[in-house]
Order: sequence, then C-alpha cells, then structure tokens
Amino acid sequence: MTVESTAARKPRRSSSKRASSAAAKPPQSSEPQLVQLLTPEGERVRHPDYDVELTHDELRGLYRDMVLTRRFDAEATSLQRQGELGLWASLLGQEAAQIGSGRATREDDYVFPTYREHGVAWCRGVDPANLLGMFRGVNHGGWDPNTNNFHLYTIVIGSQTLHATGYAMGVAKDGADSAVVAYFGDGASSQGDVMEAFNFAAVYNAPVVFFCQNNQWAISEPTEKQMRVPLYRRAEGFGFPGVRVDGNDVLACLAVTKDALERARRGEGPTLVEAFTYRMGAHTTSDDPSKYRNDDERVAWEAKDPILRLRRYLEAEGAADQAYFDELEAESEAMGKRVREAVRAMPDPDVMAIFEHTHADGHALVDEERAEFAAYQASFAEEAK
Amino acid sequence: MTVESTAARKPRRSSSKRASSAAAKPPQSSEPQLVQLLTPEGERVRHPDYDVELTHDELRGLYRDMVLTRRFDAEATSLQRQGELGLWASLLGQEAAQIGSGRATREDDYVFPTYREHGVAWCRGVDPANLLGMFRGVNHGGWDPNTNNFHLYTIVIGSQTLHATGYAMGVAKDGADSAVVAYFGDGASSQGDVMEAFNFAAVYNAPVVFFCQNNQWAISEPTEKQMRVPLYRRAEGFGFPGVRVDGNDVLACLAVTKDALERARRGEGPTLVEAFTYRMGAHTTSDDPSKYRNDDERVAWEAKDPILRLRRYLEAEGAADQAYFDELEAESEAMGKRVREAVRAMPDPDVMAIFEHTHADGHALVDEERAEFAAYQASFAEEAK
Amino acid sequence: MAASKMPIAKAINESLRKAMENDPKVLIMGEDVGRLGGVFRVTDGLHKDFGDGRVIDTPLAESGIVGTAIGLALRGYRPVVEIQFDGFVFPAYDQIVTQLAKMHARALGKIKLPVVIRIPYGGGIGAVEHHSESPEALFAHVAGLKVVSPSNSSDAYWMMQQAIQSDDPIIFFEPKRRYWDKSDVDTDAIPAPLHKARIAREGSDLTLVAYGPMVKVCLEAAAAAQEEGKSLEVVDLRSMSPIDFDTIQTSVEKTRHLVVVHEAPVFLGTGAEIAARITERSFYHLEAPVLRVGGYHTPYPPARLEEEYLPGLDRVLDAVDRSLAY
Amino acid sequence: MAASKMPIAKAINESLRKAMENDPKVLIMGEDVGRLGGVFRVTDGLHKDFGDGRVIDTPLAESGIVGTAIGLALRGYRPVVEIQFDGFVFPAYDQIVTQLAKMHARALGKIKLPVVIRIPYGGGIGAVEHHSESPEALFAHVAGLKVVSPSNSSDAYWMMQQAIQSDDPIIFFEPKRRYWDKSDVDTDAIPAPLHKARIAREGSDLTLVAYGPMVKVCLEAAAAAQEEGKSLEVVDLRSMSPIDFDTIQTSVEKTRHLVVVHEAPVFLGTGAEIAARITERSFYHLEAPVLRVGGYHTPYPPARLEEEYLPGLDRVLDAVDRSLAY
Ligand SMILES: Cc1ncc(C[n+]2csc(CCOP(=O)(O)OP(=O)(O)O)c2C)c(N)n1
Ligand SMILES: Cc1ncc(C[n+]2csc(CCOP(=O)(O)OP(=O)(O)O)c2C)c(N)n1
Ligand SMILES: [Mg+2]
Ligand SMILES: [Mg+2]
Repeated sequence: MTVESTAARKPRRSSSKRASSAAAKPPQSSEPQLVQLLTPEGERVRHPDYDVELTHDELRGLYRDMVLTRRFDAEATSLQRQGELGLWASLLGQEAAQIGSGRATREDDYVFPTYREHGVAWCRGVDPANLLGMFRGVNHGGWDPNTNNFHLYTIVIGSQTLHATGYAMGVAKDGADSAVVAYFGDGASSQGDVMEAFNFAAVYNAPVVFFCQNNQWAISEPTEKQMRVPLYRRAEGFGFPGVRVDGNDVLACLAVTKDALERARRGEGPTLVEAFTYRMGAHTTSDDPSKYRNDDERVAWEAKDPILRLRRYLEAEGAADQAYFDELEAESEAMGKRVREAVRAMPDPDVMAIFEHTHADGHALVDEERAEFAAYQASFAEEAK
Repeated sequence: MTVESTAARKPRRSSSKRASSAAAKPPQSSEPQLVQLLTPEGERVRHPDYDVELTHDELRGLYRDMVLTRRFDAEATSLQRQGELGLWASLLGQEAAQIGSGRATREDDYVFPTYREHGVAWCRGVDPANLLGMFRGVNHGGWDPNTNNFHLYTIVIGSQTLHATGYAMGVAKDGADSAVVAYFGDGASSQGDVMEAFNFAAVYNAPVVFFCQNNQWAISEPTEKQMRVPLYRRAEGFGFPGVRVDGNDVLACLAVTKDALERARRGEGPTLVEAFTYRMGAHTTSDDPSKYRNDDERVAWEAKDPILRLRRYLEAEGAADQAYFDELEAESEAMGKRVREAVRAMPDPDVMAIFEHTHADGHALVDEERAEFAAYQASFAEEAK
Repeated sequence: MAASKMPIAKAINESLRKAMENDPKVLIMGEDVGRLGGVFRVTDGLHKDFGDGRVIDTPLAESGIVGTAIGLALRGYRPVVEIQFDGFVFPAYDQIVTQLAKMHARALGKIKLPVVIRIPYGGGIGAVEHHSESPEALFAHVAGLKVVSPSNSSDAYWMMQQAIQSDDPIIFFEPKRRYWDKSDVDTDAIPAPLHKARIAREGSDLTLVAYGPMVKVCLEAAAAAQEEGKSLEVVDLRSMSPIDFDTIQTSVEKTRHLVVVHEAPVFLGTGAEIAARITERSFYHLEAPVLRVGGYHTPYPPARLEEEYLPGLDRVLDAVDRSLAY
Repeated sequence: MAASKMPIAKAINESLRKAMENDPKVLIMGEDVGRLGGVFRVTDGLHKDFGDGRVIDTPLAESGIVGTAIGLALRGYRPVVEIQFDGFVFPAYDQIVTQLAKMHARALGKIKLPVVIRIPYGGGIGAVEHHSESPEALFAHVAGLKVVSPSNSSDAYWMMQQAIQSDDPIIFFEPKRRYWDKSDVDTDAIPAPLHKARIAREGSDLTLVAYGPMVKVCLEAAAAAQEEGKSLEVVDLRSMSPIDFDTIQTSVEKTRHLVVVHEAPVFLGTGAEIAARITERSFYHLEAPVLRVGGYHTPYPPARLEEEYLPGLDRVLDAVDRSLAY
C-alpha cells in the first residue's frame, strides 16, 4: 500500500464507544521496534540499515565518555546538595543518547542543546565546570558558543529548535557541508515552536537533525499526556524521516545520528531521531518523583543501563581489562575533584555585571541606570568609612 | 510493511547532491488520489470508502446553497468596489468545500471559521448581511456565536483551531455526542497553534474535525512555500487520520466531513480533512494576484468549477429543469438585492460603542475614559450651539 | 472554618478547592498541576479529589493551554490555568492578548470568557533564568484584561474566589517568593472588591505604593522609617488593571509624597502609569515628583546578583529620603 | 543620487536595497515579501533583483520566522524580518522577548543578534481588526530590545540603514498610514544618531512629543495653534527605547508645558514613562502636569469608529489648552 492511496482510504472504525475510548490510548501500547546494536545484556546485534565499525580504542572512548559524564553529573548533584549550586538537572540514564549523538558530530557541526545536555557538551569539548555557572547562579551560560560550536543552554523548552533550523538554513546558504543538531525533550515536542521548526526545516530542506531524548517524563507528566503516538512518526507528516533508536545503546545512537548527519550533509534535509531512554533521576534537584511515579519503572530501566551494557560488551570482547577500568575510575575521581574545586573557587560576579552585555551597541537608559547604581553603591562605601 | 517496522528502517538515500536538491520538492509532485464522488464533467463515481445517498431534493439543495453563496459573495465584492465595504475576502471557487462540509454539520455541532467561510455561515443559518458588518467596519463580528453555533470570524490565522479543540474537549466532558469543526487554510497550517491543536485534540481524543481548505495560495505564497508534503499526511504523525478530498466536489466534501463527524461523535477523536481546491479570485479585494501568479492556473481550475459540475449532474439525472434554474436565478438576484439594501442601510455605530463590551464586569479605567470622552464630545455640541 | 493562619500557597489551594466544590464547571489546567500538584504545590491534592477530568495535566504548550481554555470557556467551563513560571507565559501571549482579551468585545458582549491565568511571578528565590520575571505591565497595558496580585493569604484566598467568579479573563500574579509566608485567612469574611487597593499601614509623611512581593518590603521600610520618626503610609495596590487611583490619590493628598515600588523594570513599569496619573490628578498637592523604585532595564540577572537587582529595604528608604528632601 | 522626494514606503525600500547591495549577509524574510513585495510593497522589486536566497517568503508562522532569523543571525547573517501587520507580531512575542532580547546578555556578549523586525503599525487605514494596533510599549518595556519609528522619508531611509548596521536587535515600527506621504531623502546626508530625538518644529509655549504617525498630527496642531498665537515645539521622538530624555527635558525646561501624543492606549503607553521621568527631571520647571493624548483602554475599534478613537488635531489642541490653562 503506498502512502498516496491511504489518502483516499477511510479511517478504520473501532467498535468502541466514546465512553470507553475517550481517554487517549497509551502511545507505547504497541512498542515500535527500536534501532538497537547492543542489547541490554551487552550483546552486539546487527541491524539491516544501521551499523558502526569501531576499534577497541573507539569503544573504550565511548565508554570513558559515558563514565566521566556520569561522574560529572553525580558531582554536580552532590554540589547542589552541598549548596554550591542552586539547581542541577541530572542526565542520569541518558548518557548513551548524549554521547552517541554527540560523538557523531563533526567539529564544524553546530549543536543547540536544552538544559540537560552535559554529555553532549563534553563531546563538544566544553569545560564541564563551565556548565555549572548558570546552575550556581553566577551567569546564564558561561561559555562562548562559537568556541565549540555548542550553543548556550536554552531553558524555555523548544525555542532552540528554531534557532537550529535557522542556523542550518544559513549553513546551506553558505554551501558548507556541515550540519546542525537540535536537542529537545519529549515534553518540548508539544510546543508549537518545535513543530514550526520541523516545517521550516522541511520546506527549506535544512541540514538539521532533530534529536529528541524521549526520557518518558516531562517533570511529572508521562509521554501519554504529551502525545498519542510515538514521536518519531511525526516527522513523516512534515516530509522527512523519523527514526526511533534505543537511547540507552550508545552504538545505535552513534550510528543513527551519524547517518542522519550524513543525510543532512548530502543536502537531503532534516531527520528526526527519537532516542527512547529514561530519566533515572528526578527532573531536577528541586523535584520529587515519588509524588508521581512508581519506582518499579525506574528499577526496570536499571537493567537497561547504558554504561553497564557497554562494559559487558567491552569485557566480552576483551577490549578493556581491569587495569583500564581502574584507571578510568581514578580519572573519574580526579575529574570530580577538579570540578568540585573549580566550582568552589568560582567567584560571585561583580555587582556591576547586572548592567554588562545588555546590548552590543549600548543603550542610554542602561548607561544611566548603571551610573545611578554605581553612585548608590558608592554611597554605602562612603557611609561605611 | 507495518508502520512499526518503518521506525527501524533507514531513510532512503537519494543520489542527488545538495546543490540540486536544496530546494524543497514541490509537494504536489506526486498528486495523491483525492476522494471524489463527482468528476469535473459531472459524472457520479463510486469510492470504496465514502458515499452519500441523496434525493433529488437534497441535490438541488446543495446546488442552491452554492449558487446563493456565490451570488452573495459576488454582491459583497461589488459592494466593496462601490465603497460600501472596506474589504472583502471572496470564497469564489471554494463553494463546494464550504457547502459540502457545512451541510455535513448538525445543528448541535459547533463551527469555528476563519474569515472566508461565508458558505459555511450560510449553512449554519447566519444572516449573510450580518457577515458584512466587520468588512464594512461597523463591528468586529456582528452575530451571536451561540445562536447558530457558529463562532465569530477569526483573523489571526490558526488561533481558532485551539478554541475549537478546547470546545470539543468540553463537548466530550459533557458527554454530548455533538462535534466541532475547525476551518483553516493551507497557509495557516504552518502556525504552531494549529499543530498544538492537532496534538491536544489527539491527546484528549477530542471530537473535532480539522477542515483545511487548501486553496493552493496564502496571499502570494503557493503551498510549496508552506509545506513539503501534502497536508493531510500531517495528521497521522499526531495519531489521527487525514484524508484528502476533492474540494470542488460538494458530494465528496459532504461525505468525507460527515464521516469524520460521525467518527468524532462515536468518540474516536479528531480527523484532518484537506479539501483540495483553488482560490479563484484575489486573496481579498486589496490583493492583486497578477503580481505573483499565472492566470493559466486559474483558467485550468475553471474547468473544475464546483457549481458547474453539480449542474451537469443535476441535468444528466433530470433532477432539475430549466424552470428550477430560472427560479433560482431569480432568488439569487433577490438575495443580492436584499444584501445590498441591508448593507446600505447599516448604520454607523454610535461613537460611544468604542467603550462598550470591553468587559463583562466593567473596568474602572474604561468607565473613566468613557465619561471623559462623553464630556469631550458634549463640548463640541456645546460649541456648535 | 473561619479564621486560621496559612501560607499564601495554601490559601490559593483552599480557594481553588472551594471554587471547584461550588461549581462543577471550574477546571484546573496546566503543566504538572495534577499528581505533582504543580511545582509549587499550589494545586496539591486537587487531582486526587477531583480527578483527571477536572485537574488537567496538559501537553507542554502554553499557547495550546490558553487556546483550549478559551474553547472550554466558550463551552461554559471556567478554566483556571496555571503557567508554571512568569518567563513561560510568552508562548501564550498571542492567545492572551489577541483572543482572550478581545473576544468578548469582538462578540459585542455576546460571549463571556471566565478564564483565570495564574502566574507565579517575581524573583528572590535563587532560580535560573526565566523563573524570576515580573511581566505584569505587559498585561496591564492590554485592554480587555484585568490584572491582580495578592500580597497576603487572605487576599490570595479571596481574590482567587473573586477572580474565578468573574466573567472576565483575569491574569492572577502570585508572589512566588511569598508562597510560604503565613497570615490569617477568614473564610467567612466579606472581602473587599477585587480591584480595590488596601491601606496596609497608615502614615502621614509619604505614601508607598506596592503590590505582591513588594508589599512586605514596603511594610518593613515603613517600620524602619518609623524608628527615624517618619510616618509612611503603605498602599497595597492589589490590582494593576484597573488601578484604584482614588485610594492612591486620597493617600497622596494627605502625605504629599509618593514612591512606587515594584520588582519589574522601572521603564514603562506600572509605576510609570501611577506616577503620570497621580501627578495629573494631584499636581498641586505633590511636594516632590513621584519616585519609582524597581528593576533595572536589564534582563533579570543570575541568582547571585538578584539581591542587588531587586528593590530592597535600603533602596526603598533611599527613595523615601530623596522624596522627603524635596 | 543625493536628495529627492519620495514616500516613506519607497524610502524604506531604497534603504533595504542599499543595505543588501552593501552587505551580502543582509536577508529579507517574511510573509509575501518576495514576488508580491509585501502587502504594502515595501520590499517591491527586491525579490526580482536579489532572488529567493536573499528575499525569503516564509511559511506563515511568525514565531518560526523570528526563531529562524535568530539562527541565521547566529550563523552570521543580518536578517530583516517583516511582520505583516502589528496585530500579528504576538505569535513571535516569545521568541522576541525571551530569546532575541536576552541572548546577547545570556552569552555574556559573546554572540550578536543583528536582527531588525519591521512592523507596519498604527491605525487610520480603515482596516479590519488586528491591522491597526500600536504595541510599541510592549516592546519598549523589555530590556534587551531597541525600539524606533520614523515619521518621514529621510528618517525612514537613514534609520533603516542604521538599524541594519546595528549589532543589536531592533524593532522598527513603520507608520503604515504615512507610507505614501512624500518628503525629501538625501542619501548623501550624514544622519543623526538612531536614538536621538529631533526638534521637528521650534516653539516656546508648550512641547508636544510624538513619534511615527502622530508627528504629522502634532505639526498640524502646532500650525493651528500658531494661528491662535500659541507657539508649540514639536519633538519627534524617533526612538521609544532608549528615549532621548535630554532633548525632551531641554525643550520642556524652555516651554514648561508638555503633552505627549501617541496612538497606543494611554494606560502604560510610552507617554506614561515620559510623563513620569520628565516630571522627575524637571519637577520645578513644569507649570502643568504632563498631559497625555492617546488611544483608549479598549480594543482598537472597528474602522468606522477609528477617527474618534485616534488622537486627532482637536484632541491634541484640547490637551494643549488644558495644559496652558494651569
Ligand atoms: C515554555 C516552557 N514552559 C515550561 C517550562 C518548565 N519546564 C522546564 S523543563 C520542563 C519539562 C520538559 O520536559 P522534556 O521536554 O521531556 O525534557 P526533560 O526535562 O525530560 O529532559 C518544563 C515543563 C519551560 N522551561 N519552558
Ligand atoms: C498570525 C497572522 N499572520 C499573518 C496574517 C495575515 N494574513 C491574513 S490571511 C493570510 C494568508 C492565509 O492563507 P491561508 O491560511 O491559506 O488562507 P486563505 O486566505 O487562502 O483562505 C495572511 C498571511 C494573519 N491574519 N495572521
Ligand atoms: Mg522528558
Ligand atoms: Mg490558502
């Protein structure tokens, strides 16, 4: 049956009456097949369309990325508990989705994250300590987006997908063969901006990969409150492909994202990748998931842990020995320590920073207020004398 | 091939390079099959999934609706030329889409139009002269939406699809078996609001029919600037069916909309109907299509005229004779005259109307300004004495 | 129950519960308002008692939330919409200013839009970007809307009752950093009209006008000034649209000095309108120009700077001194 | 070419053309800006000469237009976005206030957002709803934005040049009912700074401040007042953020009377800020409170009522009389 002929085909009628069917069907009822290259047990499986050939070195590299990212994330969570950060949004459980997709990008690609892409930031070479500034409250994003082609975190959900699309339109205009990745969550997928981005990307055939980490939750809302059918299917209605990948399988995430990026580079336009994963922790350190979700679910997902499965594979392959793991453990600890120290040493901004960088070309009112504020501050210094 | 398995299937690669494929493919390149029950030649054809059985009386009724609507529309256009209206948005060419879908609704259904649904308004029983108030500039919509379950015209494109969805959510909550129709255009389909409406309707399984009149143009923009693939396909990615119907075939529009409304009533949720039609005239009386479109296109569509084809069928069926057509002609003229007179007699609103109905419960500032304004107006009256 | 002490968040929660009990048409909609009870727990327990049909966790799309709330209102419901934080109301801004605000007038009064939009607003909670803004002027400037904000638990309770009962759309700004401040609520009281300002403290030397989170700061400033022998009157505005200018005018014509305080940027903030209008009304009474204390014309700064950014006791007293020095 | 007389719409068109010729990074984006040349023909001919790649007809989604323009700016382009009418900017409001206005600060200055958003605004053209609004205060209140509006062809030409050259986002309000008014443009002139007000007419008895479409009304009012022996100074504000208060202050300290005129509703309109700030700056100079003439706190009325709704000569002169009567 071709897609065209479905147009003229009557929607199938269900025999149910409204009373019984008024509630949305749970979208995950008939679980679509995920692209998977590594089973939860660490077994390497083949897929007809996607594959990656990696050396042991490269496999260990992915493993190291995930381990260090998780360690960094844990450190940040504990820094928040110690009062060093105001908030932290943990990526626990999403390491494979982030490292797989992040490592698929090339240096000249450009990445637009949400607020949880610490693993992607790591892949792009952003100093982890730099990510903590906004969570500590010393800035709204401490890095130069152009240094690593990694945009600032965007908190208003979905907005960045349009920026990514526009950026990709610019890439295409420039005739460059780089591509753009826009990250967003299952919850964000409901925003009009995200769908407008899908449409702009399709119409302009922009070289952008929409990478959704479907971690099953948007704070307290499970995906069935967000959408009626699996998200990857949405792409097709805009005229580009959607793929669902096992988001806890770093190899599959790498393969699928690489493929999508190559499509983009070849001028074949956008792809939607839905990485099916799970938010193992709370939404942020301010959140308490016990209010709304059953811990059984989380426990079940523990068996699918992204790091564990790659470790099993590395061990089975003989690609890493205990010495390697011990060394990595030590590197992790050192990294944690370095981050901890960096955060503790992070100075509060000078109060005059309130008035800095509001405009590139200045603004008379800001200048006036800056001067008033400085005089006001000085008056206290005077009094204190 | 099931939908599920496509998830894991690699997008097909085209061999083209970016240079050649950077421009979006014209969406209409592989024209999907339309639901059609009456050919442009007036031949009645069968469709496996959709049908309507109509008496001669009913067929004549549809014909009459279309003829009177067109007559009314022509009258309004000429009233605009005469300066009686500030603007007019003609529906010329879209009579079948509007009458077919409008006549599919039941009295207890609720309709949310854009600004061009004069034919639907007619079906809902709204006095045509009433529609002209806003185009004359005496009000922003002169009718009570609840009298005919026909909402006010909405000018900001797409907004009303959310109102329709919310209304439909309310219908479902009430346990009523009525349904809602939301009209919008091909251009409006790009608005985030419309896509949020699709998603809300899917998630809440709301009894709403999204009826898009794809008249191929959004002012000067053809559909290929708006979307990459035919619009009806967008629905499926949200989890509900989309159907493309011949928008110049009143029988098909009636059958498809009826079917979608029945689905909604049965609690099976939303449907997207894309009525493939053509805007025969200018966008509005302010517009000049010669700036951007080739007249050949319009001429080609003349052969598909919705009224002409039903007339041919009526004649072939012997369902209407010359006397009938003559009588209808006279009725049309009388209607035109009545509308003309009604508009010319339409008084300008009292200036104090500026301050009326801003709030249901009043607002102190408006009260104050009303009083000041009245005093100011009175001062002129004083002076004039 | 009658009088009892409770935090503002709880007072709103009780008020929502009461409204839902009284009228089956009242619905709660928003992100995480269900099982979680909202990120500030303002809707805590309502989902449990009223169920999915009345306490609706929506998809994450603010325009969709407000747009469908409008549709529900057209169908006869009375939706109370929660926007999770001030900075997230803007995706819904079009539906609010273009549809919600204007539809009653568009229909020549033939339809009513009893929609309440609850927005926790303002800073002082050490949050990340977009969680500390005060956008009330962006709504107050728009005809067709009414904009209110309580500063204490009793007003939180009663103003919410009144907002839900009103047939007009109302933007209800909740002072998030005061959510846990406790004060008395008398559920048997007869409340003042929704749009009437309240004299929160009487005084004779200068009038301070504030609303929401700044009322507390102004009351503290008045207490501090008292010790220096200055008697400040504090007006709790309660409504930013319409503004009860009569109450301010009466106070100012007594004190002859006016300082307006809000967290929002001063430039085109509600203080601008109060200054302009009171100056016009009481031109010959004022001994000093109306002074304004508020946010600066900069994006809300990172948390470690917000104490300096937000109007505090010192800045209010500084303005008081400057005013009295005229 | 040097000096020649042309309508405002043409001056903007010429200015866009020049900017596109000078800098290949300048792009035009919007609805119907291509072949049609925009519904007001402001981009007429540009598509023909610069092609699809630089004059981009977009899908009908304002948030998408501004959001992708931001992305293009991040890539080094300088998009000039057209919003078709004032009332249609709100779907893009979130992208404008939350992203465009704040991203430079968020990045501690490390990225620039040279995006111009053109908005034909104001009433007086007999249009249907949403086509006659004046939402400038809703942008001017927002930190991170700059807001300007020309009143004549020369300013239209030069201010557009400056706006496109600026590395900051600029909201460029075009007085649509004056699009066809002709005046001189000297393309060799050295323009005044973008945010500087202009004395459009000198006078000594009272200062009128206006911008965009109301400058003409104020000049006519000044001419009429002249006949009654009153000398009015007219200040063309040109920029609503930042506002050149120095120029207003200088004028007011000479005339001691100020009336601010705009089409937007008075309540929280830019006139409120001007009144508040000038009263503070020039408290002892003012012989009357600053008066404001503007729209009412109602949705913009249907076309047949707009003449009464909009500030016209009579209402301006009435305010002048009231001010001078103090
Ligand atoms: C426009 C907007 N509305 C609300 C919020 C508050 N909020 C922050 S994160 C979040 C949930 C997002 O869920 P999802 O997109 O699935 O991403 P995840 O947090 O699961 O990674 C919400 C509602 C926001 N940031 N922006
Ligand atoms: C949000 C918004 N942006 C722009 C406009 C201006 N506008 C009015 S109609 C129109 C074209 C709409 O095209 P379409 O949806 O295809 O409907 P049609 O006019 O063809 O019936 C545009 C751009 C508007 N009304 N609302
Ligand atoms: Mg999520
Ligand atoms: Mg169209």
